[in-house]
Amino acid sequence: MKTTFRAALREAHREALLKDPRVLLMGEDVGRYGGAYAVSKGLLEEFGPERVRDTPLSESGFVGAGIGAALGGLRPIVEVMTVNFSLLCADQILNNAATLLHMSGGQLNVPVVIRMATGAGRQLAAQHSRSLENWYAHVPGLRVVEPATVEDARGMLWTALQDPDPVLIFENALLYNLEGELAPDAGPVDLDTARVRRPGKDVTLITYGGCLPRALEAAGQLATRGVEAEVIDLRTLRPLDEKTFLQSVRKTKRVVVIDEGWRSGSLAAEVITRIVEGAFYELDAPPARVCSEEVPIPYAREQEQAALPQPAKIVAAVEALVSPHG
Amino acid sequence: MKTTFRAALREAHREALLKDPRVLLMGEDVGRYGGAYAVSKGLLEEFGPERVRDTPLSESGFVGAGIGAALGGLRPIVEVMTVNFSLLCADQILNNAATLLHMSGGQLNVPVVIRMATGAGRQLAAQHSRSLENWYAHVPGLRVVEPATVEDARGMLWTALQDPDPVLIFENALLYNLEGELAPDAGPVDLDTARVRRPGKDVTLITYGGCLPRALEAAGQLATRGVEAEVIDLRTLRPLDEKTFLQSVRKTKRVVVIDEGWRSGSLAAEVITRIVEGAFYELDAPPARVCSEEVPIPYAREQEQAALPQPAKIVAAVEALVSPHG
Amino acid sequence: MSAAAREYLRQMLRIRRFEERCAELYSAGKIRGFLHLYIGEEAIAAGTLPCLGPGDAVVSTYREHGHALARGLSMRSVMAEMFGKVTGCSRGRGGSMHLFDASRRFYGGNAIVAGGLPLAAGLGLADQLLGRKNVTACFLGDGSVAEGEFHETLNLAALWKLPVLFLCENNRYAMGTALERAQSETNLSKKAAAYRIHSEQVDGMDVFAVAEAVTRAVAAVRAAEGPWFLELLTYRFRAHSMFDPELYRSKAEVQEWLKRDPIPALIAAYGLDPAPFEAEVKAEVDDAVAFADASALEPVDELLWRVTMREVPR
Amino acid sequence: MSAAAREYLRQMLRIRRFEERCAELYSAGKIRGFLHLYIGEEAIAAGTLPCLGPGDAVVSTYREHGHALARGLSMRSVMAEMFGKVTGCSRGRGGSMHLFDASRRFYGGNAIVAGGLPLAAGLGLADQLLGRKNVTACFLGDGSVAEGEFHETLNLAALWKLPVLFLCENNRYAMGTALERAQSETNLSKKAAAYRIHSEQVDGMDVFAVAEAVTRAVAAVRAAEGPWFLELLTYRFRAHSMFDPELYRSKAEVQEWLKRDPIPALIAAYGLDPAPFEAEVKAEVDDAVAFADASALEPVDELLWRVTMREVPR
Ligand SMILES: Cc1ncc(C[n+]2csc(CCOP(=O)(O)OP(=O)(O)O)c2C)c(N)n1
Ligand SMILES: Cc1ncc(C[n+]2csc(CCOP(=O)(O)OP(=O)(O)O)c2C)c(N)n1
Ligand SMILES: [Mg+2]
Ligand SMILES: [Mg+2]
Repeated sequence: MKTTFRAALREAHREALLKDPRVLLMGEDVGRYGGAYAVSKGLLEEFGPERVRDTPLSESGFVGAGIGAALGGLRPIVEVMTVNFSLLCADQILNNAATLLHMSGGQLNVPVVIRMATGAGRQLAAQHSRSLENWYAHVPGLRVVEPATVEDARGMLWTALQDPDPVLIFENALLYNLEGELAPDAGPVDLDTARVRRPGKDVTLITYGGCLPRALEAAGQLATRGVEAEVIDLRTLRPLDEKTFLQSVRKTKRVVVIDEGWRSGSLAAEVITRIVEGAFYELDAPPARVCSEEVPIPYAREQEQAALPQPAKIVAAVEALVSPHG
Repeated sequence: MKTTFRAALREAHREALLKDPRVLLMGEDVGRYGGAYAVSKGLLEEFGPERVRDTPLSESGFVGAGIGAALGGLRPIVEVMTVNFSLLCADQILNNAATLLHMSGGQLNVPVVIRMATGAGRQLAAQHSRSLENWYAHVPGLRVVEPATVEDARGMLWTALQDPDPVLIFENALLYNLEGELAPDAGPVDLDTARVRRPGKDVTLITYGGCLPRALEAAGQLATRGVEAEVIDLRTLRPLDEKTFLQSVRKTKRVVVIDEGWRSGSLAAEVITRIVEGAFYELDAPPARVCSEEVPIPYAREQEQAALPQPAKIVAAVEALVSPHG
Repeated sequence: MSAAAREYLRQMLRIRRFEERCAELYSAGKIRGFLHLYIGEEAIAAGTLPCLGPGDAVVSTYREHGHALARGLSMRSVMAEMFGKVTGCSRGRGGSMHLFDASRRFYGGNAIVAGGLPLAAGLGLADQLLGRKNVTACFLGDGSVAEGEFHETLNLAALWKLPVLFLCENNRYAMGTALERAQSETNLSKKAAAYRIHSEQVDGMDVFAVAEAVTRAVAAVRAAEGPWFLELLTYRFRAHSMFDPELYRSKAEVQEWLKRDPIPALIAAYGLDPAPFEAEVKAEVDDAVAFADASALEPVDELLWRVTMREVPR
Repeated sequence: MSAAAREYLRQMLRIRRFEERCAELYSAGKIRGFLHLYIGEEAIAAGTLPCLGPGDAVVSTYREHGHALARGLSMRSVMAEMFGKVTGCSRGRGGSMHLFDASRRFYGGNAIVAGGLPLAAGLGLADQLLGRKNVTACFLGDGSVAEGEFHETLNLAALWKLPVLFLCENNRYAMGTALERAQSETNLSKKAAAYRIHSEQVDGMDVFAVAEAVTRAVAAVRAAEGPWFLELLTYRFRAHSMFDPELYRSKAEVQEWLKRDPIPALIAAYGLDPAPFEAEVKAEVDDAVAFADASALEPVDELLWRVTMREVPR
């Protein structure tokens, strides 16, 4: 069955609201407006305003309330419209959601799911184009996941809701219109493992979220030049499934990490560090990365595209690796 | 002349307030209380409540006001009591301070200095023990510095105030009581370069802030075992002075990065990635890191100490590197 | 009075026709990103900005075309900005939501709801401490009133008696969220009063009422009486942005408000003939579009220019 | 009445003597980190907590020893927590600022000023949606009123009619910042009223006045009338924390307030003999210290236990 990433997400929400009476969806404009990205369209009508709950523009207030509601026995899905606005509730996510369990000596777990759109590419300019997954992936106590396929869009939410700990789900806004096949019985997916999205033997491309299609496109181009790239989708950004990517790198001996975050301090840096910690002597070339340029993402299309990781840059990075160094 | 890190900071504030009438210091309890860490003690009495300005507990409000005041022609020093509370003003720092210059097409620069205490080690528990330098060091548009010596505590502020861009100064709270020699004519220092704090030839230890004393202690212990460690103090966390540390690593061929941030996604990961990008073929062993354990820092002393980088861990990491692998 | 009326009409028409053209250009793919139209709310910009002097500062939101034009940014530079051209008022880096003009003390163009408010307090603080008798006019939407940054800024401004004039454009919706579903107290002027800020409700569909209230407010703020807060009651006739299917309000409600459109109301009240203004405005819009179209893009190799003032060795 | 008075006296003395011992133990190096004493404010905890039932929830601040003890956490577990022992109510991980007890719905212990408020709204929301007639009592300081999280939470609570009772302990200072230098409106109950929340000022030095007001408030909140806000006027007799040289207030001011110490006041008003209580409390404190001293530390190899519930392979 063909569907879209958005529809798969919506279906996941429906399933959750149907199956578990403790689930509610809350956030800015998730109800009457239908969701800023139309993910929750129709859910208010189906489940009513108590369970599909519009909030005022109060990111700390309603994210903190979601955390409190989780403490109180609900299973809230809190939508923060975009990662950009999550800066306004970073305190609640770190100081409460991520911290309460350990700090209370193991008494208070926080089964909240916080979703947010992320990424650039739609000419929304600097304040609406951030990718701060690495910030949250740095924080002990959180699980951070990012679907890049229709199947994961469909399956990650339910698994996240079963998690006794806070789970952040990032959704790259460029993917909402992505089309893909979905098995009619598609259901929950695990949140523990990375996945090989294209097998290959010459170089490993490691990525996640909105960069997966670009990595796959680069892999396609590379194939025509005789380079077989293995493409890995991290899926879970914290904790990282280093086993899967180390295994690939041990085979290919070369790796490029693709990450929409700004280069310095990117998640790519962590992945590369894990690789040198785990497979240094097996590498034939230094790990490379293709990240966003270190600039507030500009509005003008050409500038924006120049700032972001692109297939051409990925191909160039791979070619620099596979040609002998010197 | 012997002085403390705290007194050096205070003297730097005095100098700034004396020399430039556009400078003001604002923040929670910087005035009548004398500063949460007593850095600004006496300044209210000397400079009056307009220029040494207590603020309400409104981190977004007064940090944003500092940014606006910088736009309006002042040179504000904004003290956010600790990095932990900076989560409440992350929006202002990223979306305004770091972004306005580029997004306005180069029209609006923001010469604000934002200071905050950072780090653990005083049994203040999870919510008061964070080290989030890496978060801010990730952000284009910001300069991020961290003094680790009395000389830098004295000299960084004035240089930061001359910077036309926003500068974040992190102060590891364990260092406030550090004693050191200060030249009577000590003045501004550059914010561009890392410094070799101890020369050596066998291994490079790269660190900053509160971990510098621990790295130096480890280097001392290593020396008794015949290992000469070169210790580098990054000083500026954004932009990184990779020239200095690459030069050292090219010489020693081995490196351990010590960073109080949690391991995954640490600043250490960025430094290691720069090293493999720049000096991969010159390394004799995989770069290593000693970071904080991935846990909200606990209150109990033994647990807290176990969570943090310690000289013993640094020594162990170096010994694992210098003994032949395999 | 009728000279003033004519000038208000001209300004409102400039904004209206400019934005109508923007909507077309959006559909044509010339303008991208988010585009928030001010249509219906023009009386506020037209009535407010002329009350400010050149030394005064303006802080705005992402729905700021009207504020920018009425502040004196050229239509060319604003249109070029939306086309993403280097001749745009932000070099094409900001787009519709981020119009800036340092020379006119127009500080943008902030797309974080309430994110500009603390800046306004700081601009006011700088004027206060530097002894400049300027006013900072800070626009905000009804939705922003729920944000913590609203609260922190209003308290600061009142506590420090900052010369800031808060102009709350209450168009009754924040995206799809009606005021009464966002605020426990829907009289927003009362909220400001809780900070001991002088506050009033004003008919934002009546350009003379706006001008009258703002004139008094600016005088009081300039006289160092501390901040003022005006709640300007208005309505947006169009969707929130170009993506909004408007599921959250009825056509009838919109029709009711359309009857209060400030432009025909002004024409009728003063018996004005809009034709010459329409012609003048059309020419200006045409010219702005032609200018924007003909302008160059910022060279891609300038992408990293002015991320910081100090050039960083890479 | 005098049975109640005796019980209040006992509770206030427990808190007072416990904290006095804590201060000694801090100087002795047995307790570390930040230690914020509640001395002077005991009438609030003693008057409030008995009004709550076991199903009700409590959200507190870092100045929460009194709340914890009055909520029924054992003195042993609280003292052991401050000693950093595994027998502490948070396993020694939280210390003075982070006391938790899930079995008593005591949700801590939050050291971010105003950081607990949104949690209280959420706990109330859970009770409301799950049809449980519980009340969430949320303590906050006067300083927290300036934070954005205060504003966002009060609006949410009022808008959604959440069963939350806000208990603002107005001790006139936030660290060294006097209320009038932090708030443009120093009558904090008025601020709550601006959200259409029923609010009152209460003499926080009079344990009976506290109990009376809280009883009414809890009944109203439980009856689903929506949130209430009580501003409890009080004073802290000691420094903000153990590091505070108290430069910001005069000895005379402190002396004035000491005259209103709730403990002697209660003793005088009801002609009580504190001696038996003192003896009982001293024994309890001694026992708690002995217990804490004798307790084990959490084993260091449990450092990473329960960072998450799911054990993560490392
Ligand atoms: C902090 C933040 N949260 C959410 C958004 C998304 N958003 C953009 S505009 C808007 C509505 C704002 O409403 P209002 O303040 O009334 O202004 P109006 O659009 O009506 O002019 C929202 C929710 C945002 N930009 N920033
Ligand atoms: C967000 C935040 N900012 C600053 C601090 C530092 N701080 C700790 S307690 C305190 C004063 C709080 O005063 P108040 O709310 O009146 O409570 P009180 O201490 O008087 O009980 C401050 C500023 C903090 N913990 N959290
Ligand atoms: Mg609105
Ligand atoms: Mg107080």
